[in-house]
Amino acid sequence: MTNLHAVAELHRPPVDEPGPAVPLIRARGVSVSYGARRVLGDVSLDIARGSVTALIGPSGCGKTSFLGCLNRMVDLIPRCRVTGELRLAGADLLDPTLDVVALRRRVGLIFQRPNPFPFSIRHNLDLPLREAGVRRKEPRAAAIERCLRAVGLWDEVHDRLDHAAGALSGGQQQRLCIARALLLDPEVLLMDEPCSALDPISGATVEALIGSLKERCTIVIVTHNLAQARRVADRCALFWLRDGIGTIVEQGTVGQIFHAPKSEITAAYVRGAVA
Amino acid sequence: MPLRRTLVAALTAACLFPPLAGAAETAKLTVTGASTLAPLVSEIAHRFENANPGVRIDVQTGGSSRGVADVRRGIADIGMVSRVLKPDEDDLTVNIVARDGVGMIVNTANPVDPLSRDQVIGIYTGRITNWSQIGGPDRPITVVNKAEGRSTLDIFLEHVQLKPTDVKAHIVIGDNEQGVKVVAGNPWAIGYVSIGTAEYHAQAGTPVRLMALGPVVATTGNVANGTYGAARPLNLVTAKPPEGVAARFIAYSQSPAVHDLIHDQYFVPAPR
Amino acid sequence: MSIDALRRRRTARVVDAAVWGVPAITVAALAWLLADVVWHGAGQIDLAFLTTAPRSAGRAGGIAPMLVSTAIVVAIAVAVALPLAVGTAVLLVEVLPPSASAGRWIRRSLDILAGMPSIVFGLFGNLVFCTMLGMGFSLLSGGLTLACMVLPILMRAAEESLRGVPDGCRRGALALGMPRHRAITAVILPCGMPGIIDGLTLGVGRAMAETAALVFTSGYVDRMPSALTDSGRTLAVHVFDLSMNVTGGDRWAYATALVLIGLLLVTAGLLSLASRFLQRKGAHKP
Amino acid sequence: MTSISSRRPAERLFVTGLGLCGAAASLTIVAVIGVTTVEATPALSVAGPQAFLTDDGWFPLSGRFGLMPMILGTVLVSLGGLALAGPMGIVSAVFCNHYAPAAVATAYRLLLKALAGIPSVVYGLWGLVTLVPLIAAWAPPGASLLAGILVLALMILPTVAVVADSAIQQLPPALHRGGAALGMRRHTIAFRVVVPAARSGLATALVLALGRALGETMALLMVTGNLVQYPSSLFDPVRTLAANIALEMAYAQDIHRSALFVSGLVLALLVAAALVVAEVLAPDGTRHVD
Repeated sequence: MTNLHAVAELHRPPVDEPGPAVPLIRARGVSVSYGARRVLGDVSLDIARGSVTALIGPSGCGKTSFLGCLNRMVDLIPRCRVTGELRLAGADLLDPTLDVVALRRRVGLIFQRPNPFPFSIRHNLDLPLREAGVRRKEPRAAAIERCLRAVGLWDEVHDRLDHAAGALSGGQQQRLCIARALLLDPEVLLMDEPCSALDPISGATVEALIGSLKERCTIVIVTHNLAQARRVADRCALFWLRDGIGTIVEQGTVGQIFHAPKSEITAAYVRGAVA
Repeated sequence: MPLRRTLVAALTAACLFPPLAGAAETAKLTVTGASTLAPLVSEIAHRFENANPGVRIDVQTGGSSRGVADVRRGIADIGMVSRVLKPDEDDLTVNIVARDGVGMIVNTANPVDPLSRDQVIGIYTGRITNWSQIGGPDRPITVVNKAEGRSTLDIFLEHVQLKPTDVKAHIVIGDNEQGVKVVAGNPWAIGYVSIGTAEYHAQAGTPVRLMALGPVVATTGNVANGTYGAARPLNLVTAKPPEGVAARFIAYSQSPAVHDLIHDQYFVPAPR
Repeated sequence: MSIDALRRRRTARVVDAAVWGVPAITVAALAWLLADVVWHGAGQIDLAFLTTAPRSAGRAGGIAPMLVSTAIVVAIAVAVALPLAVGTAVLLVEVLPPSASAGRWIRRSLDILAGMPSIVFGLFGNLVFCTMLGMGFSLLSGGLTLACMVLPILMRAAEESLRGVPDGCRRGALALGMPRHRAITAVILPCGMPGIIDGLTLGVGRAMAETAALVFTSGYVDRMPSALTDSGRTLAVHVFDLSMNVTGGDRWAYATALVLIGLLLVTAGLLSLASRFLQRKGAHKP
Repeated sequence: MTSISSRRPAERLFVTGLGLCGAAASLTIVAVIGVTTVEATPALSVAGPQAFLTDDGWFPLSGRFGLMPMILGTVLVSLGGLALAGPMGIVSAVFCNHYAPAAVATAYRLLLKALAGIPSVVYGLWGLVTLVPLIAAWAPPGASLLAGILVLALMILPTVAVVADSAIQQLPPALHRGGAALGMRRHTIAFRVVVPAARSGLATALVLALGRALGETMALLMVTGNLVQYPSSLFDPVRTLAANIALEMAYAQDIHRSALFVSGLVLALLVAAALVVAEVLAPDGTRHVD
């Protein structure tokens, strides 16, 4: 375990440790366009270290695009352009010379559909560790056990680690993917509707897991499920389409958003959904 | 990593079979040319190698014209040519090894026998198109011809005094074996092939019957004694008069010591 | 039951019959062809046939040198063509943007290559490898010529296979902070391996069956090769020679062809086991 | 913004390697066409390129170089073979994935792969000894366009089937389940959902098979009769361009030899034309990350 931490530290570029008042993620006027089409405009948002932030709002208003900026997965989309200011612990995330590989090890991403590789469970988890340079077998095995325990999967799969990951149930697959993302001790974990492709019981298991992960990392979760946002999040940001461009209409603590919304849109959205 | 494994395997193979740099061989001959001759020369070469340790003879095919070209360019020591040399090839030294007669074949189900030269000409120029025109059953004739440039075609055309453009064929073939199989599979086909090949197949029970191309009966015996005219020479050619191992090999190929091999290939040893 | 429903049921029955009919026809045709080969060839095959050198132009003795030459030539072809083909496929699918004209031209050029007759490859190989590069008639020349021939098959199969790899795997690997080249070698290529192996089976089959390209490159010499620079006759060339140039060689041609088919079945079986093994390790399609 | 221009040296090296692979692969065709062109030049300059299209008859020793009948013969045999083997191969792939019990599918797949490895001379012998006499008994001379199409179809069937099978296997099973959930019948799912979804892979299968068909030499040489003429029916003999080369190369010299290389060049043009047609008819749905 200590070994792994050491390795993870090695791969973490030194940054100025921000004071408690400085947010871990700071977005100012972030806009995203695909070619000529602007999908996200003028988003400003602060995310504090150790918090769970829920991005809510109807489909197609740029939540996933914003998430993609945080670990630069948007780079994969041809002709995608991001402008504005976006910082992680002070480091400029939009710097074209940024080492995106190092960034993605600091900022993990969980997809809507569980996407384990079509290998064995062990190989799924071994890969990122070996990628991070953990050569010896024992620390890898230890890290795998630790992370599988963290997602509550250890007892279910420890005797069939060499079986195909694809044979797991949807919920187990998603928890495997979370374990896989946790292996490198990311500072931030991005989750893109992690429960929406799962049945309610699996969804509840994953949701419970999010609560326990709070101590390990900062979480940003996109969800359509307002009840879920209320249960897991500390803060919420409501995305909305304005003139065809997604933006944040309101942000605040869960209490503010759900009980004292300032915007009428928020009020209507929250009320409609609550009712 | 399968890719890496493949590479390792390739490298291992390369180590197991290192290039023959300065190995202990005293002479190597390269013989290229006619595929008709290649099996025979290859067998002669094996026997010659056994009698002369240290000599290695590589036989390659590619056709008579390749044999001529390779000898001229110095790529090959000896060329195999399964036809009479052309006037513009008189720069080469020719050594005949064997002869190969050309005879007509029909299916054994075909009662027409014999065929006169005029009838053959009639069939091959499209004047006679049905066996009933020459005393056979009422069946259309399938005319089998050889591809342009083949030496058996040249011999046949020379014998019947036709130009390539005169022939009206139904099927054009390459090698003798193909001719035999076409006629064996089609009772009303007619073709011409090497006599040795046809004799073998007639004996082996293939339903083909050999007919003379001319007045003399088509047998390898008559080719051997020179009475059967429609035959082609099987030659070994060299750019200069042969010397050393090449000369010895050619002499060996023309000696009685290899007559059994020539018979094995259903050719006829050339008269000395 | 309505007429419509009846008609639909009839369509279903017709289509089902057709789907079973096609493999039935294929199997029948193949059985016919194979039976022909077995009927004529099986009698000649024994252990000595596989372990001794040919005599009397192949009408006695065995085919041991041809077995070795075939294995070496095919191994060289695969060793050269497979990395090139997979590399090109990765370039087309994973690196170049789909709209890139370079990718389209590479694909087109390989498609044209796939349509060249093998005899043209033979003459090309003879000129380039044997003469210009000075390799002479050799297993090396033959292997390299075959590599050119099977390149399009391997590349197309690999490309198609990589395109079939689910995007989830691609993004998953990148989101884990794998550099792109590692995502490709550690995740995407293993995902596409079954399809690549299928292409490899086709390519090896094509290579083992090839005649015209090898007559002019690896050559006709029926001696046991002792070096990569030696000329060596492959099984398919031997089959061709026996059936076309050697009077009375038919049965031996069939016997050699039967061994060749057996060899290919074994290779295909082993490759499909390998593919199955890889899939069992994965056994999942997200 | 794509990672092609990564700053990591390992990745740059990797991409450079891939670029070299692509370059080498596409240079192969340049080299093959180059060599063929050089060899074809004497005939092209002596007779003029148009002679190969307009001359009446193919008598290269008499200076007549008409290739048109052979071009037509090649096209007819290849298209005929593809018209048979294409649908049969695709149906075979569907059969393996959606109809056959697992064991049957495994055996059938192995069989198809064995078909791919039978030397073409064996197909040719079989066609010559078995198929051609059957046709000859019905409509002499037997060696014909039809015999060529049948033998060729059998030869390229495995190429279509194996590649199509790979393509269909890679489709997500959700597709099949989705169709089933909609109450679709098996054949509707197979031919209305699965086949269209796999069309990129199926197109690849057909292109590969067409390539094999156009270039096939030995087997066709033995069964098509090799007569240089415009066929007027399926039972007429034809000669293909590839067979032309194999048939005459052994004895060809000088201009004749060079003219045979023109056949090869024309064949390459034919393949290119076929690809253009294929691209126009079915613009391929190349997918990519996103």
